[in-house]
Amino acid sequence: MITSKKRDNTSKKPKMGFLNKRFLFSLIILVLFFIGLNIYSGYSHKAYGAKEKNSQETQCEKCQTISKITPRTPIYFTLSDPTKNDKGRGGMHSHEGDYKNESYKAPSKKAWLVSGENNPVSGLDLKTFVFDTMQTQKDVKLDNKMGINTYSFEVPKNGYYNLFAKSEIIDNDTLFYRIAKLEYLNGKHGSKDIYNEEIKKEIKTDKIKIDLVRLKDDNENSFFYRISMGDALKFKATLDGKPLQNADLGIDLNSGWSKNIKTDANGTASFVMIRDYFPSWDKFDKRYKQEMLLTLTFSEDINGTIGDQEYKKVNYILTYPLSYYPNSSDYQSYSYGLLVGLFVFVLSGIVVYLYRRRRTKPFKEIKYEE
Amino acid sequence: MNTIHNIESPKEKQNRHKAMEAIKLLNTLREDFKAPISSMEYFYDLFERVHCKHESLHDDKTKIGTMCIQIPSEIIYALDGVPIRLCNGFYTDDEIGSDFMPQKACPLIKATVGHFASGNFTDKPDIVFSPTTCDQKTKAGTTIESFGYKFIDVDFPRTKESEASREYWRRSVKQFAVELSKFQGKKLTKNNLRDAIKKIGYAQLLYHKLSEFRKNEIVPILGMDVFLVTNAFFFDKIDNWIEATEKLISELEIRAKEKITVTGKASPRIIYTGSPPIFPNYKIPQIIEESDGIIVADETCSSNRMFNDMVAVDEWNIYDMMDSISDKYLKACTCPIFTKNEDRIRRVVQLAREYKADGVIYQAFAGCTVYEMEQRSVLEAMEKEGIPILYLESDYSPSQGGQLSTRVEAFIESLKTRRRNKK
Amino acid sequence: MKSRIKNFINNGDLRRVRFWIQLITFVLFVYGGYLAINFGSSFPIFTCPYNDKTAATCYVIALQHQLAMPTKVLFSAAFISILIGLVTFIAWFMILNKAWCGYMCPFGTLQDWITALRKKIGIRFSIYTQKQFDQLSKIKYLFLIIVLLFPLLIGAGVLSNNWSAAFCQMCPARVISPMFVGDFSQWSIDFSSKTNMILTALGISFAALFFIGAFVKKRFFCFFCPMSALHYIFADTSIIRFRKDGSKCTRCGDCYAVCDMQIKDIADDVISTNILRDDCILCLKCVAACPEDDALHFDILNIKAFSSTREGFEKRMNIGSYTKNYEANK
Amino acid sequence: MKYFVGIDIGSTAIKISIVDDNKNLIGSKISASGSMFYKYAQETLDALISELGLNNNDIVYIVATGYGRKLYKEADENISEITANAIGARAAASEFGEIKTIINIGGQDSKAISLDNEGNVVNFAMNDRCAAGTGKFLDVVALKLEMDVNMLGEYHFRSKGTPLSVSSTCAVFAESEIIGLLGNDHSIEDIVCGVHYSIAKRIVKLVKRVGIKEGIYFDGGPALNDGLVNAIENEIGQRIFVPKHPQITTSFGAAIMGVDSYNYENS
Repeated sequence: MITSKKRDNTSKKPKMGFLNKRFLFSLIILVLFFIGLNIYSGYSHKAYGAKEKNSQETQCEKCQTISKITPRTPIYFTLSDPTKNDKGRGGMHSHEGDYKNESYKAPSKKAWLVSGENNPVSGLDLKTFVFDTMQTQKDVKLDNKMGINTYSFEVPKNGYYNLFAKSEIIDNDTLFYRIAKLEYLNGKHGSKDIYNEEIKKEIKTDKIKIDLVRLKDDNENSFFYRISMGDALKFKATLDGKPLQNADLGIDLNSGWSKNIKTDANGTASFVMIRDYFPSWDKFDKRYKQEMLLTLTFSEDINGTIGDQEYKKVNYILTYPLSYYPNSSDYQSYSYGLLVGLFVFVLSGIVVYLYRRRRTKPFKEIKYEE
Repeated sequence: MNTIHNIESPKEKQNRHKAMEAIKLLNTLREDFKAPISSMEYFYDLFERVHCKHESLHDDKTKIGTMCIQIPSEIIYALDGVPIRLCNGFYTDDEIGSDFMPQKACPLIKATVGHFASGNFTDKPDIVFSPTTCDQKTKAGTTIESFGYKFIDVDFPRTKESEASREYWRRSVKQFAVELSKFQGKKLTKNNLRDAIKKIGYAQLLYHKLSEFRKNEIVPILGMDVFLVTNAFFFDKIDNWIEATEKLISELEIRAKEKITVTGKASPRIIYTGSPPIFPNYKIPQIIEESDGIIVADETCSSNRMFNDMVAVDEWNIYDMMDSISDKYLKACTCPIFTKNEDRIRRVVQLAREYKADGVIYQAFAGCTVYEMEQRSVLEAMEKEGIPILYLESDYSPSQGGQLSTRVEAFIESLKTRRRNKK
Repeated sequence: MKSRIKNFINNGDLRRVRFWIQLITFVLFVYGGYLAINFGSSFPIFTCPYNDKTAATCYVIALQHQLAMPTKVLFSAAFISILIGLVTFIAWFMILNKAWCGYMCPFGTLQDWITALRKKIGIRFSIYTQKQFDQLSKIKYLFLIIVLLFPLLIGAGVLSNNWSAAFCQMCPARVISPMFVGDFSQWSIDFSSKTNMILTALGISFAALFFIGAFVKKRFFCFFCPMSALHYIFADTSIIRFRKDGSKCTRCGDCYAVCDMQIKDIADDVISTNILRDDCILCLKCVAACPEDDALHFDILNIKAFSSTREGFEKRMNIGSYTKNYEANK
Repeated sequence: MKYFVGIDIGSTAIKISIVDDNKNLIGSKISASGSMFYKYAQETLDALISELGLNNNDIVYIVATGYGRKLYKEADENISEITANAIGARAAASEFGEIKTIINIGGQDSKAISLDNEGNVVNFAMNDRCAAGTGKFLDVVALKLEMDVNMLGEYHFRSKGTPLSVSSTCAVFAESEIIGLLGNDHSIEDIVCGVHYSIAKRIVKLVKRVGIKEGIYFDGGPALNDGLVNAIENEIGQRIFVPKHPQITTSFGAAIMGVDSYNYENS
């Protein structure tokens, strides 16, 4: 409609326009490339089968060390495969699990039973059961790979899962009532399931006589809760559902620190996590995961029989493994933050103020590049 | 010997001459056209009072003379002054002025200079601001200053598109405001500037309401009457002007309802553009409307360009208001003094489309080089749009009526036949 | 009847309508979490999840997490979920085009409120010169590159995990949004690694700079926001169009005067009909300030939803109401 | 006593004046010229002679001037009305001052004469092609306004509003324009005033062609109309001398010329 034929109108093409078109075009190409690659990798997988790890079974070296463990030594669950030796490196939340299982059934969690220095234990007759987020009992799938038992349980929903393994052995008329307990919190970062009081309820079960429950306080409000150094932890020991007074609770941290405390009148015991991670500041890894083990031991003189054997004394041992991380306040500094913020705030405020104050500049000179 | 009668002084003679020019046009407006509008009487009477009876309107306020509409009148009203636009349409002053100006100079500027030379003002400007727009008007500044007037130049850029000219004009408007407030001894505050913007905005609103009526088939008001109304805005008290225009609009509403028309049955609708028709030099508009054409819209700086674009302000603080005002005066202006002026062509084409015009009449004063130079590009554009256009060159002398009217009549008849063939 | 509705909308007081929309959307998005409102994680505005009561998750953080997967995972089945995220983002975006920034983004609303505060105090706003404008307007694409490229580098193992959500660590919204729910914890520098330290320090200084900038310059941050760059890439997919009829435009520059983002093309470009530029936040103040009928119009599916009218202009500039006090004080 | 006769045979009127030998005016007579102006001229002369109680042989020298000067055979000599007018004006306005510019509005023409210090005609401009700015124009206006021509002066000074200028310069169109003005009930006084000023403007333009010099003399029939005189004075901006009998200046000049030539012949 513009009549001047001679030259194009002054306002040039919108300057970001060319970028917009080319960027969109390249994005589409990228998407097609990915889909194509995806289909191709899917096809190659079906045609040639999943790439097997080197075919012959490698005998797991650590298995030989299964020693006959004495009924006294505490056994406990761990979520990392003891045969692999990568020390608890697991990321904040591992991705492999969620996307690996091709059959798309509910995701499940695997645990191993170990004792002492992370040595796998097998060959014990155990009764294992797991309570899901609604505290209903589910069964535990036991399978054996290279001689190592693995206990896996399904974790369909976010929430707390409590895995128990109970073994009762009578040795020279003392019943060793050993329980390995594991509380697993299934949660994905940023997921939006509702976290309410229901989840925090203590477990009421008659399956096990002795139990040690971690009491959850109110600042635990998301499925992504992690115990960190410096937190005050509170536990409640119960025997046959009733609070267990002055049972002694042993706390051993991998890093070597240990402590024993007694449960008080209504069976609760609490202690403050110590800080035991002091790398130089630039090697600090805020996701450094460490393990700790709580062992609740209590003995009482009750006699009873199991099967045909008699016992006069019961010796309860309950193990409860936990993992903990460095406390965020170790690597986050509020003061520095505010300091930097204030500094920038004041500095830019002054700069803007001066710039606006001296705006009566004469004509801006045009610079020539000599 | 006959009885002794006193002889008129040169001033009185000039006044009488101007009065005779003025009354002649006012009478033709009052008497020679169909259905005269009663509320136009205020404007006829105003012009008669000022130009024939030489009454002064603004004795209480300082009178700020402006040589062109590009001086922001919002700032003048804010500083409690009264803008008097000094463009002049009198042949009498043109003759006086031609002694000071080159023979081929633009008659409007000769008239203005003549007016200053005679110093015979009903409202004598206490100070004159002149934006550096037309060449001749800018150069005339020194001549006018030599007559002993306080004359201040306001720098006005000539390239509209460049960012530098936007900054340059904003800075010179602020400079103008500083000088004016120094002269007036008053401070430019947020409130008085805002009220001034709203007052001028309201006047513009009335103009737009007025021109709405000229869009419909039955045109209730003459083009010349609208020129008179807008010319009155040059010097009249703004409140009186607003009140009179409101009455005019309400009367036009009645006339529109009752389908009273000032035109003939099929009088062609004309867009008038080119050099500004200033009272009383309505020579060509008069010829057009006397030969059964009707001016439905115009693109001239004495009328449409002065009212068309309104100031929009985001935050009502002084800086934002000043920037919006200066942007509006620079960016919206379609004056031919700019290096590139496609805006004017787009405006004329848009007016032709909006007012359903049949043809365009492009009038340039002899000696007004910028309008004469743009004639070629406008004609070319109109041909492309298929809108018939007539180019006329004229000046203030009353004598060449015959030759012009025959050309205009021929053009208007050609429009009528085009319209008939199209039907 | 249709024209009466059109007139009612076109002549409406845009400033008040926009204020209420912004207020409602601000409350909805920042405090939606309390009512367990969740609009998913591909939201086209800065509803920052660091404020855990937010009703939606800003797509920038979701995108960075999704792209941060190991490359082989990324190229495998995982890509489908990234595509789903992108398609949801585009689906959201299509509804309002860039009006998300102008009306819905809580971070934008915050800046408008800071501007309103400045206006009440009576301090003048600052503007960029055209040269500064041209240079600064490229920064948002720089940020967009950070958003897209850095996660891929993490996935490829080039960068360590500390770089995860690199832009979010730098983003002022991360530091400021939680403040609305009383959580000032983000005002801290994460010394766990050099990268995190620098990124979070940058984040805090951007936040401080944000307050100064937003106080003097209208919509200061939106000029550098990668989300607006991301929007602009998909702007053509939207059902919303922002068009200008060059023939009606007199280039009076009113729209440029009121534009918060100082876009010159809105006033000077009389050729292209699609007048949406990358900085535009579609706040429609220009349409409200345009005196020419139908020169600028905001189209939904090619229907003129809101277009400039002279009558509307006069009402909004309350020149029309001048008659009221004119009658009163005559 | 010797008497000398100056006879000015104009297009509309015949003017005769008789002068004694020391050039002062004894008597004058005006009559319509009509088509047989030769016959009327003689009759008027005889009538004037009888009126003054003279007899024919006292008339020793007759000088004829005006359009019909060549056709009036009895004249001893004939001179152009320009020189006659110059001489007549200089003589008539001798006590007023030195006349250097003469404006003469005749019945159908208007002249402007410029003299040097000795009274010789230096420059001369005439408009005889068009009736505008002539006595005829005033007659037409008076006819349209249904009033007597010499009432115009009186109306001129009674005009209170702005004079309504008559734009068309041609008398025929002026007629229709005045009808238009009357139709819109404008006051007659304003119209008359307007007419005077349009004539004055034309005359001033004519005089400017010969150059306006000090001492302006205005004669011819319309000079009786002091409204017109005032209009011209305003336009020129100087006092104008109008003789008591403005119509007979040329014949008076011719008569004086007669005295000089008679003395010259007999000396």
